[in-house]
Amino acid sequence: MHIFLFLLFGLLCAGGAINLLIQRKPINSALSLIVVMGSLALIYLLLGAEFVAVVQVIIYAGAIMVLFIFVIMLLNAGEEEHTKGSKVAKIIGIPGLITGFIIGVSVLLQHGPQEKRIHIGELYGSASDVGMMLFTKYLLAFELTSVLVLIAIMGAVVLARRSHSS
Amino acid sequence: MTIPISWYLLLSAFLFACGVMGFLIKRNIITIFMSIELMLNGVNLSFIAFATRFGTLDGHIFVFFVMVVAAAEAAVGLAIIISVYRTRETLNVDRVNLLKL
Amino acid sequence: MKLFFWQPWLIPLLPLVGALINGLFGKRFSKSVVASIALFFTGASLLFASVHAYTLLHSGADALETSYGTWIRAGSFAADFGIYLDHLSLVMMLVVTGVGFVIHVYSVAYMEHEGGYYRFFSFLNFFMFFMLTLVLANNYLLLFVGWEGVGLASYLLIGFFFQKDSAANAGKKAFITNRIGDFGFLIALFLLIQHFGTLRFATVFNIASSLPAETTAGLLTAIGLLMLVGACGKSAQIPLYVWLPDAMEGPTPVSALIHAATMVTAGVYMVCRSNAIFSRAPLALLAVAIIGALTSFFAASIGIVQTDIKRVLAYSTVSQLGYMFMAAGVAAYSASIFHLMTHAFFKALLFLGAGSVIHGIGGEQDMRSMGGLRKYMPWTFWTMLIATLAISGIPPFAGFFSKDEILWQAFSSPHGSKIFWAIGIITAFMTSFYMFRLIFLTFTGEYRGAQQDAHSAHADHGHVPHESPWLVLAPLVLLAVLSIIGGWVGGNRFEHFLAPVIQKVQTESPRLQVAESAAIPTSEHGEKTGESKALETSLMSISVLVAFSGLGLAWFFYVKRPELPGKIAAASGGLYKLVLNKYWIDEVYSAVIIGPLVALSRAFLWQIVDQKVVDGSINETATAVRGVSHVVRQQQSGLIRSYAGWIAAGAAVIVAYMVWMGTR
Amino acid sequence: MSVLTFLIVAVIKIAITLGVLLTVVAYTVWLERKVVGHMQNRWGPSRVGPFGLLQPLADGIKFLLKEDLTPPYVEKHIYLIAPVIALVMALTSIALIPIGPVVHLFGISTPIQITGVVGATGQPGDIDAGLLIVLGITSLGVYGIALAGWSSNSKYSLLGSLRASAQMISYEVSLGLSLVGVLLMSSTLSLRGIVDAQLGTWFGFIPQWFLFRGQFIAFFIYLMAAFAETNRVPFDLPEAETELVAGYHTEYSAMKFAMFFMAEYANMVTVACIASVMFLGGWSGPPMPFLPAAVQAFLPLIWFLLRVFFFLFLYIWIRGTLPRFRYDQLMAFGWKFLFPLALANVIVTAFFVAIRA
Repeated sequence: MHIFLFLLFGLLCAGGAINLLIQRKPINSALSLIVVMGSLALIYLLLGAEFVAVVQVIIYAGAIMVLFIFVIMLLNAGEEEHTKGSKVAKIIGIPGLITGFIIGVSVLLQHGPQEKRIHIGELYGSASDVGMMLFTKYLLAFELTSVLVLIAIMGAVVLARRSHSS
Repeated sequence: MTIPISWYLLLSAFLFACGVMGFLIKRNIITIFMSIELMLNGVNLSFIAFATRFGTLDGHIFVFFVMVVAAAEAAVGLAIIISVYRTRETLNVDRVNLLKL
Repeated sequence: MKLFFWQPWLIPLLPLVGALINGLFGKRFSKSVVASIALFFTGASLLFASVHAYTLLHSGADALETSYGTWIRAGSFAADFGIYLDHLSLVMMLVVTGVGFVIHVYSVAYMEHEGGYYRFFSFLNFFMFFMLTLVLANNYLLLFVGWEGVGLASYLLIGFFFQKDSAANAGKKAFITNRIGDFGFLIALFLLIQHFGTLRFATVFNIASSLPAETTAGLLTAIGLLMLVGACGKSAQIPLYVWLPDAMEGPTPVSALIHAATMVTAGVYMVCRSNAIFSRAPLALLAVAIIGALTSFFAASIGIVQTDIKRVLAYSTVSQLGYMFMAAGVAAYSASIFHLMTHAFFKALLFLGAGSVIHGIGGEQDMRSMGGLRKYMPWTFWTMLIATLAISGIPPFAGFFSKDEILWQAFSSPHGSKIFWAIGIITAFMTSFYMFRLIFLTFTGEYRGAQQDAHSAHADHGHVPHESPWLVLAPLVLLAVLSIIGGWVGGNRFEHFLAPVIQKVQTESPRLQVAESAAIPTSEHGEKTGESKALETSLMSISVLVAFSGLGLAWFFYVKRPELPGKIAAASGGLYKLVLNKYWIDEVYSAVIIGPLVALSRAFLWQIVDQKVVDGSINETATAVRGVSHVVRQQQSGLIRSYAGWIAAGAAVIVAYMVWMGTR
Repeated sequence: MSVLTFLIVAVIKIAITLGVLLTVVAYTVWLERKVVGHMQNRWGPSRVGPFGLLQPLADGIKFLLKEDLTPPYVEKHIYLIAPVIALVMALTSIALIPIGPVVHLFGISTPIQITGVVGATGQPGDIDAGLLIVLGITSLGVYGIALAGWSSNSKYSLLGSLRASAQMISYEVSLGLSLVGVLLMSSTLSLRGIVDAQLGTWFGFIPQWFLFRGQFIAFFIYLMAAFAETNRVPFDLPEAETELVAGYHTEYSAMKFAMFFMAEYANMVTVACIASVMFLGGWSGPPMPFLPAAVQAFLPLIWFLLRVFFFLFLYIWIRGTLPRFRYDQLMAFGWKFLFPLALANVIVTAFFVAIRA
């Protein structure tokens, strides 16, 4: 059951990621990303991270991606045009990426953690547990993050505002 | 039937690689931005997987922070994209190479 | 007297403050404010100098040394900011501040109509600062600072009328010639540091006098000779005297202050200050004496035929400086300093008087265009006459005493020789002759400037010679008084006064044995024996006689038979031409040193070293940078995807490296 | 309970819930037309069946039989998938709502809740983060509207969906925050747990609903935000017919339009359910021992439906009463009034909870 669910959502996830790359229209890419995020939420559930899974849906799928789609709609982003652009990305970047990926995967397959087996339904990381940790051990980081978000809000407002002079 | 953690990590690596690839091959600035989110998600998955592997919740906390940062980044980034589009009238990163508005 | 402002460092610092105020803000001040500031700080400096002189004399101490902390510390070597006040620096200090103040007063009126009034006073104060630093320094390094500083001030002031090419060139010439001397001086300082480990006067002299002469003679001789090179540069001795006559391009007060009274005597001061070294290096001492004697003779001979009033005085200065060197060279340091002092009075007076003359007749400097000025400017005439009498060595004026002392010492000193005495007497004769030639040409007879003015463009301005304002005359009168009474302290008393400064050489080092010196029984200080007294008196009468004969000859040539000099000049032909053209020294230098140097510089330094090596390397560097930039610039394409590509590749490299490190 | 029975029970529950829900949706439409009609001094539907009761059926048949138009210039895949997303998300969220306590039928005990199970102790269990999941699913509902507007390739649709997206994102913040007070007081995210926290009465007749325990401001905020979330009057800007024809579903017709229609009303029902659970004590009600046992078993269901009906009536009532907001007023109201108010409510509630604890 577990392997079935993992394969189902994992393949959905991978398919979504690949589709994101293949699609020419940003809106399709965005939808693929939503699929990736949704299936990731379910994979989190498989891993027992209940609260994170829900938050993944609410924040990523429900807020961030809506924002993306909103912007795509606002700017009426049509089909991607093909420009020559950078040779570096093709000549160096893609081989480098593939090399790095292959190295990483081979290392993971050889030395990755194999021993720990998890079982479906073993839920931990409930809201209260995560909350306790967040407000004790990581309190400073949490407060700093709140400052970051505040600055981001102000930044976004300033950036997106039309200047009155023009 | 259970599966080892390294499978999750492989998926995470794959998502991350897809994100990087998207950054390399996509022209639309919004799509590139989405590739970044994809990378972040890949990393999040590895966090959760390791949290499960070690039986601690710290990984979950990190995922929270990543999400918050991603949200902040999305807000600012999309605002930048909007203002770039206003001045340049394009979303193609290859045409936005002056490194200024 | 422990008050803060009684510290001796205020003496040099006060003029610096004045210089800074005038230099930085003077442009906005009116001329009277500028002059007041300059006068105030110079006067204050004079006041402090007097107070400190008084303090020192009444304390009974030989010297007061005050250190104000370390200036430079490098390994075991250390140099202090320190003031060394003994009788020698006291004399110098008083001469510098006194004459300096007087000349400041003079300049107030004299420079009235020149541009850059504030600049002039700022530079002048600046000079005072460095000169006092030089004089009051307690170590050679600080002395060197003052040494270079006065050189700088001199350069600035010679080139004061920098829009005139000749002035700017004269400034450069002075500066560069001085560099040659400084080069020697610096090497002397290096030798001192290397062998003595310090530059502090007291320590150096103690070490020098405590070491056995045999072991150090060579070293001290080398140091002495190198110092002599420096002194030659600064004090315009052969072969480096060429800059001083050209330095007359500067304003006349500058010539009076810097190029007659104070700065050029720095070399003399330095040699006298280093008497502990020179006295143990007879060869160096002999070199000093020979150079001094030669210089005095040559310069005097050139002075005879010069027609420019300031150039005559300039060569006279060179000649008198040679006198001082000769005195120092025969180990008669006190006589040297004595002459330095009196010379400061009458030579400053002569220059100021010449300035007054030039001022009075509207900028003319050629004596052939003067004449008969006595009735137009009587004050100037009388004061200049006093100075001329003083320089000619006619009693009872100041110059007589000092010059006589030098001649006597040249004759009688164990380091002396009759040859020096003979040269001295001939020079004295020539001095008397050309000085009275100057007086007669300038002040007697008929005014010859008018007819020249008649066909010049600005004749209508009516350059009728007129007396200078009282602010110009007052310094003349003051200096005239000093020129009269300045020598009355007498050579012996002066020698006593300076005795603590002059170290006695006890060793019977192998000195240059002059046969006659043994025959003359002298005691180096104290009462002269009756026999030597008689000898001295007879020598004295000879020199007076010589002075008067020079006077008489000048009168004969230029008053009685004014047509005669031209005939003699025509008759002597080549010799006259040689002397008139200053022995072609400038031309010789130009051909022997400057010409090859320029050629070498042009051919090698410029066309190869500068153009090929320096410029080439710079250009090649630029080309290389541009080439590299051209490559690197491609990276900053602004294409985000290129950046991402590099990042991805770099990340792959790092991952590979870490995996490799992990598996190793 | 075996897996097979679990599955059978789940399927039965899903079927019943779906049926009931769709019926409720259909008759809400009827109710709305009727009530608004009476408010506007006319009859409303009255021809089809008694009191027009068969009108929804007729409407349904009409939707099914109409020609299913697909305009040629639309983004076809997205155009087709958008109403599906909208309806699926609207229907899914109802699965987590606990409608009643445990029932015992045919020897099987099961809570009246699709995602609920009876644990080993016999106590009904619930998903721990139930409320969050509901919020997450409803937040996904916005995609249906946004994509519909985008894919229609029409300016009315685009503007409508832009408005809808912005509005829903904005009000979702206030909606979530208004619930935090309740969560603080009940200290659980489980919906069943929240209902359990509201059982009991003061003085025997005042129920201990969170509405009466200081959360009335939160309730007000929730109500406002819920109206905006479901695009109802006075916040129905996305489909303001005078400006945008029909907003995001201008280009939809027949069954695809019906799906949006149903999604909207299903969302209304879901929101009403959540309000009942969060503020009005869910299915709790006064005990009625005089009724037969069979009826008593369904009493909680009735109480719950009464509350939902109350909310639905409130929707209709307000629709018949209030005019539409202007768009900038809507945004200003959401961000400058509701959001700070909700924040203040959270802070004050947290303060009191901390004092009590």
